[in-house]
Amino acid sequence: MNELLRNALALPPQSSSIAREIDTLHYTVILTTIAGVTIAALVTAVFLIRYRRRSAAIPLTPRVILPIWLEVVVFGGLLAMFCAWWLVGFIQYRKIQNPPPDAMPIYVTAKQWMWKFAYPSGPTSTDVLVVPVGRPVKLIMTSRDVIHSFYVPQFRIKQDVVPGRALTAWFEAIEPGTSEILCAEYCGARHSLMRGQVVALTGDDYARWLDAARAPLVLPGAKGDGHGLAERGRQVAADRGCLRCHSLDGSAFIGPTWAGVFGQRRRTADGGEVLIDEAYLTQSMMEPRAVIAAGFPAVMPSYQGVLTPEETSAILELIRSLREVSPAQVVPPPAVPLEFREAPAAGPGPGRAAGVVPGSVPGGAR
Amino acid sequence: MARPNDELSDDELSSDEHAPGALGYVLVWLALIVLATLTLFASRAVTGGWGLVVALAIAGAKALLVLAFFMHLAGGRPVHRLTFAAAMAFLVLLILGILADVGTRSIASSYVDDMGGRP
Amino acid sequence: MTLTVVPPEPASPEPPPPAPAPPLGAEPAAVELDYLRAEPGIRSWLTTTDHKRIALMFLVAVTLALILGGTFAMILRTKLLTPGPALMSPMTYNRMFTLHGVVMVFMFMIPAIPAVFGNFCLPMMLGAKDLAFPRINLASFYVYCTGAALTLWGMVHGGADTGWTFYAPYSTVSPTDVAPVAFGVFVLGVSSIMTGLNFIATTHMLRTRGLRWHDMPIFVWAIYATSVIQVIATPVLGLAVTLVALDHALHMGIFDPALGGDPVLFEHLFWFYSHPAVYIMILPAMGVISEIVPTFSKKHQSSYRALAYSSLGIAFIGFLTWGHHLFVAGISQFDAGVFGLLSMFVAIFSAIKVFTWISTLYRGSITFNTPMLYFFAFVYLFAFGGMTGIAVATTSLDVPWHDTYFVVAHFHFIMIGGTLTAFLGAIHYWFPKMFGRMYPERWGLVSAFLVFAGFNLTFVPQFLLGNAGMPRRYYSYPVRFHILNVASSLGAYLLATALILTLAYLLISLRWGARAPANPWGSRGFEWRSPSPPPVHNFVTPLDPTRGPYAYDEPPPDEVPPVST
Amino acid sequence: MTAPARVPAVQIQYDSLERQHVTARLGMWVFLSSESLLFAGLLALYAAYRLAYPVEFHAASTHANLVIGTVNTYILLTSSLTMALAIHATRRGRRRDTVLLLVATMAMGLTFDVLKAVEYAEHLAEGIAPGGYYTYEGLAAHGAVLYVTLYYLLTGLHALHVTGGLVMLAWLTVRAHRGDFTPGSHIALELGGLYWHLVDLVWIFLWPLLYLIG
Ligand code: HEA
Ligand code: HEA
Ligand code: HEC
Ligand code: CUA
Ligand SMILES: [Cu+2]
Repeated sequence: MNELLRNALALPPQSSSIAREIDTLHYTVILTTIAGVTIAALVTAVFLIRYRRRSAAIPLTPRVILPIWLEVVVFGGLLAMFCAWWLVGFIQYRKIQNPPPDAMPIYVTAKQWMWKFAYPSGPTSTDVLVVPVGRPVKLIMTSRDVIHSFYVPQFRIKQDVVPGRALTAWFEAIEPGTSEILCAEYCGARHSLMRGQVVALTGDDYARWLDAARAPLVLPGAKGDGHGLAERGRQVAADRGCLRCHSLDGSAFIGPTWAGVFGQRRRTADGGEVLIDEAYLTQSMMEPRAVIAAGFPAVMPSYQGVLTPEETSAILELIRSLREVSPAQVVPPPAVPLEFREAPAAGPGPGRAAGVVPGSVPGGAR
Repeated sequence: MARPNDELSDDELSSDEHAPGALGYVLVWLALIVLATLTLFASRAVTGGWGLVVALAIAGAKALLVLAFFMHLAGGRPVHRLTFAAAMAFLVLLILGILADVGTRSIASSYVDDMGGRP
Repeated sequence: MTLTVVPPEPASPEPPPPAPAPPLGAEPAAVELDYLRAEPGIRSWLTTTDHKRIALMFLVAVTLALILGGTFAMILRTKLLTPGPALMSPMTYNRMFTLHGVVMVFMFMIPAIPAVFGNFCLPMMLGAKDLAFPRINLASFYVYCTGAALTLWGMVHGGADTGWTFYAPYSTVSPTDVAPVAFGVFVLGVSSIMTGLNFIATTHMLRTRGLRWHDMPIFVWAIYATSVIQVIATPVLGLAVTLVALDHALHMGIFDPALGGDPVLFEHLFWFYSHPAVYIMILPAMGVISEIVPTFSKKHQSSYRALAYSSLGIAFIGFLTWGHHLFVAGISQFDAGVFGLLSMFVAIFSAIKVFTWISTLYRGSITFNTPMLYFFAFVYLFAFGGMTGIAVATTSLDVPWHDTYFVVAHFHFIMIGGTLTAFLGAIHYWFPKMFGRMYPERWGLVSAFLVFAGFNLTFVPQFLLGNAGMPRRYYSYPVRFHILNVASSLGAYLLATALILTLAYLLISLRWGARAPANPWGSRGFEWRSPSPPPVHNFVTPLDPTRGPYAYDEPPPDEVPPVST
Repeated sequence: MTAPARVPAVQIQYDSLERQHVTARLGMWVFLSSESLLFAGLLALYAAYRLAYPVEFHAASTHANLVIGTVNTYILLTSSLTMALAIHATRRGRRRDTVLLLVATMAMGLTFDVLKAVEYAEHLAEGIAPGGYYTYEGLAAHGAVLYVTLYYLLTGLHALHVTGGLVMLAWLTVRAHRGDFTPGSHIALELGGLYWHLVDLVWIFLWPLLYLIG
């Protein structure tokens, strides 16, 4: 029954743990709609035929007043049905919106027109999200420019990705295989090409993939814009005098080092803690006084209006690229952000390579 | 709903609405000035969340005075009161609808909290 | 193509009156010329304050807007025949759907029924000689033209690509020229407010002696409720688009996250207007249907009060549901729950209307003219479109559906299946009154059927596309969506053909149609108690409202010439 | 509005001049309702951002010029009085008083605008400018700049209304001087008064919201 209806309604496969129940509600609502509307249309048709004028003259027609109890029953009943749908829907919605506590976090950064994923254990990837089957995954998403929307039809999830906010979505893939990621909020010229893939792997494969991903980062780096941008960031940092106070090698000068800080938590002077991410770093550049790192003087000038957006992002990329550098190591050249690129295979969009994952066969081959 | 037009009394049709008269206007004005001054002091005396409540309450009182007497809502046709009240109701609704959202989630910059849990 | 002009079935067999003579049904005392011929010359038209003439000018304007928006739609559909790049660049496509949305919503749909048929009929239905503020009425037409011109200029001058929703922050950084289009929308909004204001004042103050609120035709209630929304909600839209334009031009940054702003607040402001705005589009259409049904079934409305008050109910509750466009936009779950629940309530009022029309047919004496076929299409398409609205208002279901073709299909079902259908119904229904000519009934029925068929072929596949996961505003799409897209495009061509056919025979019958009697449908409606076309001041003898507009259980009032023997 | 000519004529659709005037008044109220919703959007933004940034809003509001703000409040309140009295004078048939009171109202409106301009100039000189133009160093931009932008938008929109009101008052003054308004028929003056009071009404709320954040 489920399969029949799913195919009749052209719904994609149910690849996440919540898909099935959402579809069940979907069937209920749509079938009721079709039935209700068909009945309404049929009744109309029957009346149109049954009460058509048979004489040339216009007869007087009776004034029919509907009994009030009938109206109350019909509309009360309808309202009750709608409210029941709302109730079920809202319970499901809460479920879709609130990730289970043990979900594995993955960080998603959307920008025109690509998806970047960062894993807790270090690796990053573009447009290809690799997840383990049977384990809830929580996506913590933000955007670098405009609003995008993370949509995986097979998982029945969608969440707008809003700049300046970290919104979450979660899912649990129930079988190995790939599913398409689509951007569902209009975001500019290449909105329709902002697609990607989720690759769900079984536990073993996932572990193997992780190992491979964590291994020394020696992938054909020339493509990623991270490298060039990070280089540029180094230039900017020197030109703008950042390096007078900040180091790239882990040593503390006047200000904190930039090495190995990205993704860490920073203790603040007022006793709190913040996560060092793009937004915090940007804020530190534009309004250094908003949050003061513990143990450092509040001396850094604001670079609002001084750094161009392009320079700002170059520095961000530089600091990101230094995430792997442990504060003890001294490393030029900077680590290249990991990007898995192999045979472009069935690319999700022209011009951009789809990732294929080392150590596994994506596409539900098992 | 307003009453059907044919029930409009001659009184309502006369262009002279029930106006307070010159002395009345001056008294209303005095009250407005007093209230304005009161706001000024209240803003010093009452701070925190209540400050806003007091300020808005006084502003509301002043607005009512202006509406009722300067703008003749007090003696005018009920439909005028209804019209403006409806507008105010929707104004409040807009604000409430947005606050119901913003007040129960985090807005732009406070999002760092949400990012918790990252290793 | 040979066009046979068929006299309407229930039309009176009397010979049409000679050309310039006083129109049929006029008392001998009336030597007044009808409003079309009263003062000839372009100038007298352009400076007229006669609500009927202004209505006609609006009719021309919105028809042009419909053709323009329809042309964009055809271009969109032609592009979508191919999954990959074709025909135009992505940016051109993006501008195209934006302008399609903007033109259709702000230049066609919102003024369509109120400014044309509301303008024409409201004073007549109240027994008034004109609207309360005729000059504001004329001004609203010129403001409309200014806004339209601005929008069109912005279109030529680069064209916005933000979608009709202008979401920040994209709209504030878009490489295209957003400001003129946004400002054009603002000006169009001013026109809409002026129209609404006029209708409210007219309804309150210019009902003819003895016409009480509960004797007014349902259409007036619908227009009145619409006007309330127009007056209350439109300023908020004006403000929201102005902020976007300011931001685009001057970087005001009120929604800019870099400055601490929150883009979702723009969405709140936009939908505070635009959700009620969808009721600006549908309420007048419901009003039209509420006139057509009793006329052609010769029966009193089953429940006058239910129809009248449900319009107000939709207008008011409609203000409380805007958040249902934001379920996945990042609003709080609390807000989503509240707005989701309230959306369910607004549906009840629509359901009340649908069931009331259907039950009005019961034991009627029905003739099946073109407007009736449109009514049938309306019931089916609106109910389906509305129920899919309920489906997307069900919070969890909207998560996969949001911003997919399912939503596109939902609103085209209501806006074309509902409003455009009612607009076409209205134009056929009031054509004799407005122009004093009959349209060809047979052609009317055929093209109404084609519209219905073409429409279903266009938009039913889009529901399936949405289910399958095709997002909207997609220039290129994965190949697995190909077949359904081709079906939809073919349907669109059929729909366009049917509409062009409609336009063609209507234009032809303007000149060559049979002369229309005062009341070809045998309606009891007030506007039919005056000659066709009406004299400048609407009625030859003052309207006597004692016999109501739906009193089909009583013998007809005397003014109406006897119809069909 | 349906501006009556010198000799007020009843338009064709009305049965009496009285009804025409009552209708005009209703129309004006509908217009004022619509107008106040224009401010609603900005007020809603204000509410949302103030809820999100209470501290920043407080800090930023201390930079507003309370003296000018307060003086302007008294000025507008008083101009409302003179406007009301001007209509009262017309009702009593005192044409000269009407003109004088209208001129006084205009003078106060003008003073309001001038003071506002002074205030703007002061802020701009300091770098307290809206949005991306904000360069003031004494106050971290984040959050505070939203207050500043809203300050400009709200007071700017209001000042536009004051200015529009002034144009309208000038026209009314000319007509009053010409003697267009009689005790029994002065609808244009009345509507103008309503509009002017609305401008006052808006300021009554803007003042505590922008200048007096406790
Ligand atoms: C005229 C226009 C119009 C109308 C009247 C409606 C009416 C409704 N709309 Fe629609 N809507 C739009 C135009 C309209 N809409 C547009 C343009 C968009 C997209 C905007 C964009 O993003 O670009 C949209 C989007 C939209 C969304 C957002 C989807 C998304 O983006 O994710 C939602 C969500 O709740 C929604 C809900 C509703 C509801 C609940 C109604 C209700 O009012 C419907 C009520 C009617 C009925 C319920 C039918 C009557 C019922 C019956 C006859 C009973 C049938 C019988 C049985 C079942 C027994 N609409
Ligand atoms: C009133 C509203 C309205 C109307 C009538 C239409 C009509 C049509 N629309 Fe549109 N549409 C919208 C409102 C409307 N649309 C909106 C708001 C959007 C969202 C935009 C956005 O994303 O921002 C949209 C988006 C939209 C899309 C999605 C684009 C995308 O997301 O990529 C598509 C795709 O198929 C589409 C198709 C059509 C088609 C085929 C028609 C056809 O029905 C058109 C047929 C009409 C004609 C061909 C004109 C012929 C007319 C005459 C000859 C005149 C007859 C006149 C008389 C008889 C008086 N529309
Ligand atoms: C005068 C010294 C000085 C200069 C020059 C300087 N900074 Fe800083 N910076 C500091 C100090 C001190 C801190 C820590 C206190 C704080 O958080 O404000 C800091 C903190 C930061 C942080 C937050 C880092 C963290 O880990 O918390 C960033 C990012 C940053 N600076 C970027 C820059 C950039 C980019 C430039 C140049 C364009 C720059 N700084 C120039 C002194 C300086
Ligand atoms: Cu990103 Cu659309
Ligand atoms: Cu809606």
